[in-house]
Amino acid sequence: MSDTFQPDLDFEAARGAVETGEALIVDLDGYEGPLDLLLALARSQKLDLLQISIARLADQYLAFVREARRRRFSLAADYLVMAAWLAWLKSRLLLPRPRRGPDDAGADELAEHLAFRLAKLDAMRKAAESLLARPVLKRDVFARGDPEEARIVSTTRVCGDLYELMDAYITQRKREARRNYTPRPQQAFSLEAARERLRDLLPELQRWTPLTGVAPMGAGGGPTRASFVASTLSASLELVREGDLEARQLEHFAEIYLRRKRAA
Amino acid sequence: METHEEGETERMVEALLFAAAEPLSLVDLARRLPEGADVPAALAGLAARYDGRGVRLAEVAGRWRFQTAEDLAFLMTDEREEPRRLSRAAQETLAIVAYHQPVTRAEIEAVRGVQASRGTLDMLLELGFVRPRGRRRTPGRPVTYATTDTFLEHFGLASLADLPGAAEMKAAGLLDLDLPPDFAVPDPSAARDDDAPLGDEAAPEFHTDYVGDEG
Amino acid sequence: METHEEGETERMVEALLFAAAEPLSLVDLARRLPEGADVPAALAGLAARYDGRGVRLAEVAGRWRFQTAEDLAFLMTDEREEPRRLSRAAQETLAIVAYHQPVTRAEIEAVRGVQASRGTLDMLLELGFVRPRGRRRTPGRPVTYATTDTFLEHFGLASLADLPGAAEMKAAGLLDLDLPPDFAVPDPSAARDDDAPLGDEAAPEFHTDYVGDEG
Repeated sequence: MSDTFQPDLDFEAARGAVETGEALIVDLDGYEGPLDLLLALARSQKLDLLQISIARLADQYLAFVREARRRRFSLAADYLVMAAWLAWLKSRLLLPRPRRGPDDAGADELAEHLAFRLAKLDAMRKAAESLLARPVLKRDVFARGDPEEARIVSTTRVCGDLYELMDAYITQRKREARRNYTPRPQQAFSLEAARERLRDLLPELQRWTPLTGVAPMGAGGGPTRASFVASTLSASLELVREGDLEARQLEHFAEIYLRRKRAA
Repeated sequence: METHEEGETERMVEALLFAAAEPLSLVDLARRLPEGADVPAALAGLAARYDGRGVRLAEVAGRWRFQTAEDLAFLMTDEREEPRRLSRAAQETLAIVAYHQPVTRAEIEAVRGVQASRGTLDMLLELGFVRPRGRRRTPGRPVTYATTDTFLEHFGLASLADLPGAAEMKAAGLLDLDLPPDFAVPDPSAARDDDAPLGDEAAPEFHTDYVGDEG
Repeated sequence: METHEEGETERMVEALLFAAAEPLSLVDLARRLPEGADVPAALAGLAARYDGRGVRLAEVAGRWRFQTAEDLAFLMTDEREEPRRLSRAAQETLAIVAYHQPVTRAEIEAVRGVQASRGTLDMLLELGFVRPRGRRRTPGRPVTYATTDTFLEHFGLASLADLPGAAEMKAAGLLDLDLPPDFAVPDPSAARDDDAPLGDEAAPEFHTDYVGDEG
């Protein structure tokens, strides 16, 4: 539809509306967008929104926009887009009806749609009013102020709350994003040290001894226990290869046992 | 004449509802009562008994509670909580969600004709009146929103069918979300979903003799 | 025969006592009622009206309140099945499982920045929101967790694809601008399924790293 937009506003029409004595209060702060403004104008024209004259509504709107411009109010782009569209629509409404192509929506139809859309917004506005006019809990009606100690509560309520779930999730992700990592350099138990230590321990490994018992426990600042175990394992495998040690494991994930290889 | 059992069931329901901290469903009540108790009959009896009293029986969100009579609201100064004021945008958004649910953000914006400002929907979510409900099975799979039981309880509605004026609006076609395909009012907020027509595109029938809801 | 005024005063006293957070004295009631109201008469009327009902009017230390009839006290001891509200920790853990599934305990802890207490995940498992799903094909073969159908039902979701994503979080005002630009919320419905099924311990695939992740 964009090719049908007229770049210039139809100010003649606007002037006409002003001359017909439409009272205009130009206060854009009060309106939430062009549709809201149109609704206010339409309401001043007729109570039944489906009966309003769209051509006249277009005049009123254009006059409003023109007045706003004259007073150098800055108008948001969507007000101007609406103005251009209404000017175009009005010109189409006034023209003798051209032969319509199959894809060409008639101007009358568009005008009806606009009226319908205004009626829809109006309906929602009234719905909001009638909702707020209902007896509201803790404003108009009040539940028991002092329920029994042994709480009688509903058990059929769904307490899962997606919003809370989203909130819980995002709170953590934010925390995670803000967390400052100061990774401490990993201290590893070097293979050399492990070998040396294991060689020193060899005389004591007369019986099958669990690897976890052979590896240093690790405490305080030094290498982690995992590092001690891993390096001790690697060192023990090297000693096995060199023929000084035997290793055995009964099944996967089971404890590994080490024993000094007996002289042949 | 009611039987002894009926009278006893009514007393028990009365006691439970007085003691409850929140509205109770039929299932909640039945679970606490002797087997075979006719809970609906007891509720009907209580509703009649409390009719016109200072306290009355109300159905909200499919559950039952006693509440003070509306005409005595003026007495309740100590209990009244100043409700968080809803902005006009929030009120309208709430109404649109209530009457059109499930509804997407884009659809809310289409009815209001403006982009939803940040803070409008979140406030309703935070107040617990509105919840994300699912996703529309359309391109982009936008999230849909619906109202909660808290909403119904707050506004004293037994169910969504009791929304004021809903039947009339529906009959007038005012609750249809499907805009006709040739509907071309420029809509800045429509940029984001310009090629995702929702649902069926049958053009609504327009009658110029609609009875306006004010006339 | 009571007069209209007497009837009205009785209604007001009924409403006030019902909504009050604590028992009210004659003075309390008189202060909140229209001037000249006969409070003692209204209390006497109410006491008679509630005589034999499931609730009765009781005087406690010179103050008045409604309370459950003595013979129905047994109804009030029923405390089973309180809706369990999830603790914040459980809520957070559940959220991570939901968005990052399948996820290991270590990965949950990495996001939360704290050690997941054993109890939190156990509680979610017990509530049926979370289930063990498989084993990650990494050293140590840690168990991965995922959400259940119960979770979906409880939160009113048709499928995992209906979990609100980053766009909806943003719309709900939950995402700030100060998050890193590469911030993303995973789509659990698109998660790759390359975990080993649970209970295939018989087929060892690892020979080099069976020392496990002690420490």
